[in-house]
Amino acid sequence: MSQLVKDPKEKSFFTTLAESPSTNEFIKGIWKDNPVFVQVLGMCPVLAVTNTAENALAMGFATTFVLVMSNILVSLLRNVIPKEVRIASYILIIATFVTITDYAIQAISVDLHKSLGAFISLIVVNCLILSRAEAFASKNTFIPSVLDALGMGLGFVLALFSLGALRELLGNGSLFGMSIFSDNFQEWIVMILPAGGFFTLALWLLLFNILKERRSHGK
Amino acid sequence: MLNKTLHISTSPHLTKGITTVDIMKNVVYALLPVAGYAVYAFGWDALFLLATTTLSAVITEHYLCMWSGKPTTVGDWSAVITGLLLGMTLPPAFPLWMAFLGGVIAIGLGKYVFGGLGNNSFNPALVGRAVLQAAFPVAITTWSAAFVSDRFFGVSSSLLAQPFMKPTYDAVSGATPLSAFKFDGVLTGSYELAFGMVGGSTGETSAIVILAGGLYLASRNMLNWRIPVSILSTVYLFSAIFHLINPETYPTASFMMFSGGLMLGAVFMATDMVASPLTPTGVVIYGVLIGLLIVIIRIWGGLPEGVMYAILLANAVSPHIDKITQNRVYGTTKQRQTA
Amino acid sequence: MENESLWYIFINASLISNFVLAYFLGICPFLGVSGKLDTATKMGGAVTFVMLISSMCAYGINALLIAINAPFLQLISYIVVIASTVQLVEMFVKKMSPALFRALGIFLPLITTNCAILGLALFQTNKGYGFIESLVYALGAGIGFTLALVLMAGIRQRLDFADSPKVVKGTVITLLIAGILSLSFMGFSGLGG
Amino acid sequence: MLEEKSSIEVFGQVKNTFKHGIHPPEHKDETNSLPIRQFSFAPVVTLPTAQHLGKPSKIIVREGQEVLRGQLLAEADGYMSVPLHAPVTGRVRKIANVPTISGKMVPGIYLESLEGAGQEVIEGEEVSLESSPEEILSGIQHAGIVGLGGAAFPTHVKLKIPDGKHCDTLILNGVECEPFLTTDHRVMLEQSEDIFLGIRYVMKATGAKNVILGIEANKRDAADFLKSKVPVDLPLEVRLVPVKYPQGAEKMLITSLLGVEVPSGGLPIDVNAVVINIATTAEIGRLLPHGRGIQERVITITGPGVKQKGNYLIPIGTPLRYILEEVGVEGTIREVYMGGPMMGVAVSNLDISVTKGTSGVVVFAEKNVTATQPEYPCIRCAACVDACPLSLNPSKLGILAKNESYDLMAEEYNLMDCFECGSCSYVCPSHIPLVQYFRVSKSIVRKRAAKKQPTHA
Repeated sequence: MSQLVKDPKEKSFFTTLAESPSTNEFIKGIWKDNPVFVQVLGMCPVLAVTNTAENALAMGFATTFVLVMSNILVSLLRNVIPKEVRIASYILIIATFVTITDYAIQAISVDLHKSLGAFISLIVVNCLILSRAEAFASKNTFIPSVLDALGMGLGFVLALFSLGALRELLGNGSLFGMSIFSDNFQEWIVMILPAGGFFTLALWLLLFNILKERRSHGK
Repeated sequence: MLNKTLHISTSPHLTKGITTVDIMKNVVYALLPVAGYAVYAFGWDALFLLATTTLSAVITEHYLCMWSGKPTTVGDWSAVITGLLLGMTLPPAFPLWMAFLGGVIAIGLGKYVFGGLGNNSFNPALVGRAVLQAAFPVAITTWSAAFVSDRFFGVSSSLLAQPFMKPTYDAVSGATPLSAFKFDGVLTGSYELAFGMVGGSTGETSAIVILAGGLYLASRNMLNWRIPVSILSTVYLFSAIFHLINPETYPTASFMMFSGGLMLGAVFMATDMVASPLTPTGVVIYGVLIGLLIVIIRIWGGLPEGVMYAILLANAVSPHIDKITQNRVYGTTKQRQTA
Repeated sequence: MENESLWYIFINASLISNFVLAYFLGICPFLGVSGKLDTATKMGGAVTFVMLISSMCAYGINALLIAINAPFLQLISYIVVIASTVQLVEMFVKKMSPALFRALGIFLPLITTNCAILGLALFQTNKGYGFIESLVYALGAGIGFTLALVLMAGIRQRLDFADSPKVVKGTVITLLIAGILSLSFMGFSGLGG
Repeated sequence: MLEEKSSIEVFGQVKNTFKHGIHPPEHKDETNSLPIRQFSFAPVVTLPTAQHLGKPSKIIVREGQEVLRGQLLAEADGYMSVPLHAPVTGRVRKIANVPTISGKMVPGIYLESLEGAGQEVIEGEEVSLESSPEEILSGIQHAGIVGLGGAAFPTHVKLKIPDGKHCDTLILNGVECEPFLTTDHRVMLEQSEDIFLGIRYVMKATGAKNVILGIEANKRDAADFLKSKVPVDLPLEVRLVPVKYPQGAEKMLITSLLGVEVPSGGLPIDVNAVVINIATTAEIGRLLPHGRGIQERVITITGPGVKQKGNYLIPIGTPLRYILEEVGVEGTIREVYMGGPMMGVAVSNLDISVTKGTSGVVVFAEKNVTATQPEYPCIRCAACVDACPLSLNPSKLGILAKNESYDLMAEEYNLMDCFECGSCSYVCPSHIPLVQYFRVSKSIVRKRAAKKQPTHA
């Protein structure tokens, strides 16, 4: 992964942005430490709700919301929470925000809530959120924690969207519910089935691996 | 002439003389009559379909080898088998572009990612077929009738559907004996089944031709006869028992034996050496497992046919079967149980 | 859904709607500990065990929450209960059977963040299962999880010695195999109905 | 055709066989009817001091010394060693390193035969049947006798019953399951008196009460002949066993004749049996009454590359080049094996001489050898699993060997039980050199074990 930064061309693109450390906190989650494609975290929602682009985005933003909020709270309370019960407290904080999100989504769109089902509640056990709380927010101040959460969340959204879009496009011939191809397009039903989730994620990871391979060869 | 440098090899200096390529070629020979009968029954449709899947499998194998910088393994003939078998599991009027895709998936997903010949955990043709089944459930269950009079005067329109487009079907389409039984309660006669006078996948229609191919391979020791024998006897036994208990609900044993993909699956698919267990006890357990799963899925499942799923599931179990059925090593007292 | 037979609940949880292969629950341990058969079996056992216990707890809590009319506390109390159950089970097993603890020890803490456990509690509540039904559902889910894990372990152990391409090694091939297994499990659809 | 024949035999005698095994073409018809003939003396014989398993013998002659046929050239160096006797009457030309089949040069003697010398064998001190078991064993050692079947294990060590064990059954190995070889067959037909006498010596030495001679069913004539000749007071039972490779392996023969298995890692004596090769028995009967040392042995010179195939009585130390010049070869020779084609070793150099363990020389000419087949991946056809006489899993072992998991092979897949019979490689359609893998793996495992445990001796 580090080759990406060392690569001279990439560097020129990143240099200006990466001047300040806080920009880096934000950027790393999107590409270098992408929670899904690089860290392979939070797989359940990645696979379960990415059968359409809309679900994927909704799930992504819901997760990002919980991620940002819990990071904020954890970074603010990091000196208050006793070390022994910190994990339990993090889980409580996360569970609270997930419950809020759950009710909020129900209020915004019942259909969406239905199609995401129990997976909204399952954000609680998304290892991404707990790992950011423990690994970053508990050791950093407010601003970097927010940036880190936003970056990771955005990276998560991007990953979910790239899966959801591909699966919906092939599996249903549409994007956000709008038909893209001609009426006669033959849907690949497998893509919106569970197996399609496994295959699509594998495909994206494979692409990442091939890219990595190419770059390390090119060096 | 005693001064020439001698050739050094390690013992044993004799080999039986049968090569892996010989085995693969002979499987192809055994499949050719099945393919021929399919063309006879379904006309040009079957010919184009089988040619497409075979070509697609071979091309995929070749390009994947090139892509990973290895010498091409097309020469071992295993891709031809995969292609032919895949074609035989598809309906005769299956759109060619889907069939081509199936060949790519069979070799790419079913074989290449596992490390090529000798490493595939599942039967590659069935992996291809399973993906196609899940992707295009309508196309793969739209059957055309066998021995249609104009089968040698052109091809079905669905066959030539444009890539990525839905096929349009000619008026005539036949149900398979299994789906006719499952959904309409109609029982097809044994004679029609044995000689493939029925609708169904391209290669599965005539049990006799398939059995002949199996016998040929078994006689040349290129096919483990224990597998088809244990599958078929399990299916026979259980369906006979159920038929005895309640002849109204459950079909006769011979109907179960000769309908659907059972013969093709038992003789040519389940016997894929790479994906089946090694030990003599292991293959029997494997066969019985497949037979049981077929009966369970056909009788109680939501699908009319379960051969493909049964074999794929048994493939997944076969490493474990191997593990618990290791031969007792000479001079040791207990069965070796490897962790 | 009162007319679901126990048999159907079991088949559905273990095979048709397998937690791993159809609901993607417990993917992290599925990817993580499916490399060796030995650990896979133990992990499966531990998960099944915890599922049974937390299913009982969840049933009780749900009844309580409905009684005091505070369903919004559902998620929070579930996660707290599961986390503490795992802790209790860990301590209990350590006391009662050191051998079992040695076998399951390192897996128990991991289970806290296993979404299959929370998923099970949520699903059984959503489906409105009674006590016995919940237990059968938990047993089926646990066995289904173990089955998926064990099948994957067998295949992956064979792959250790295979010449699979470098770019697919690791997570990619595991996901691909999971996909194929998921397709194979589709054969069970409609069973037990 | 051959397979059919043997399967009928198997059918008639279902019980007296071992599991699995293979049926390679026998190629014995070319030589099994040819009587043993004395081979001429080579002008120079080369005698390595390491012709047996164990410590090489110690040379006691000096360069230029004249020796008589049968005279001691080198004496045993310890218990796991046997002496070496002069195979011809002649003069020690040189004491120097000589080439051996393993490719190593070992200390040895170049012995020039004297033309016109009488070549009578000198006699030593008789070891009578009345001697004690220890005296017989020592007589066997002094005669320089080793297992003539191929392993060249010192016979007196093999016949020594360890303390706390006892021998019920003496098994004579007249199986000769290697294709092409017919020496034991001819010995059984021509040296029955030596064999019977040898049996008496060995019975005395081991204390065995029963003697079973196992003969493969393709040598029925030898079995019938010996049956008709057995002296009334000799408790010898001659039994036919099915034609199947590797029937001649000690463990397999015990299972076929006694119906028991030698425990993994154990020896025949663990099932109260001792196995000895039939030609070795004949040699004991021939040499001990005269106190002589071994100076020649019966060797089958055969293979499609040989003109005058046959069973010859050849002085130990005769160079292969001399032998092949005498019998004549067809065209250009390409491969020469010492021993049979299944377990024998390919020869790189015709200056190597035949030793006490050489049971046959098989020659293939250029035109008889098909091009080496490329290796394919293992397709798990299970042919090897069905062939392995020890019920090992060669397929799995081969995959593990390729991945260098040697410890796993030894601990969980019984690698060390493999005795390299070659059945798995013979049947493998993918031409995976399984036996070669196992040979290498075994030596690595042995080295690792030796490193772990500092030597006790």
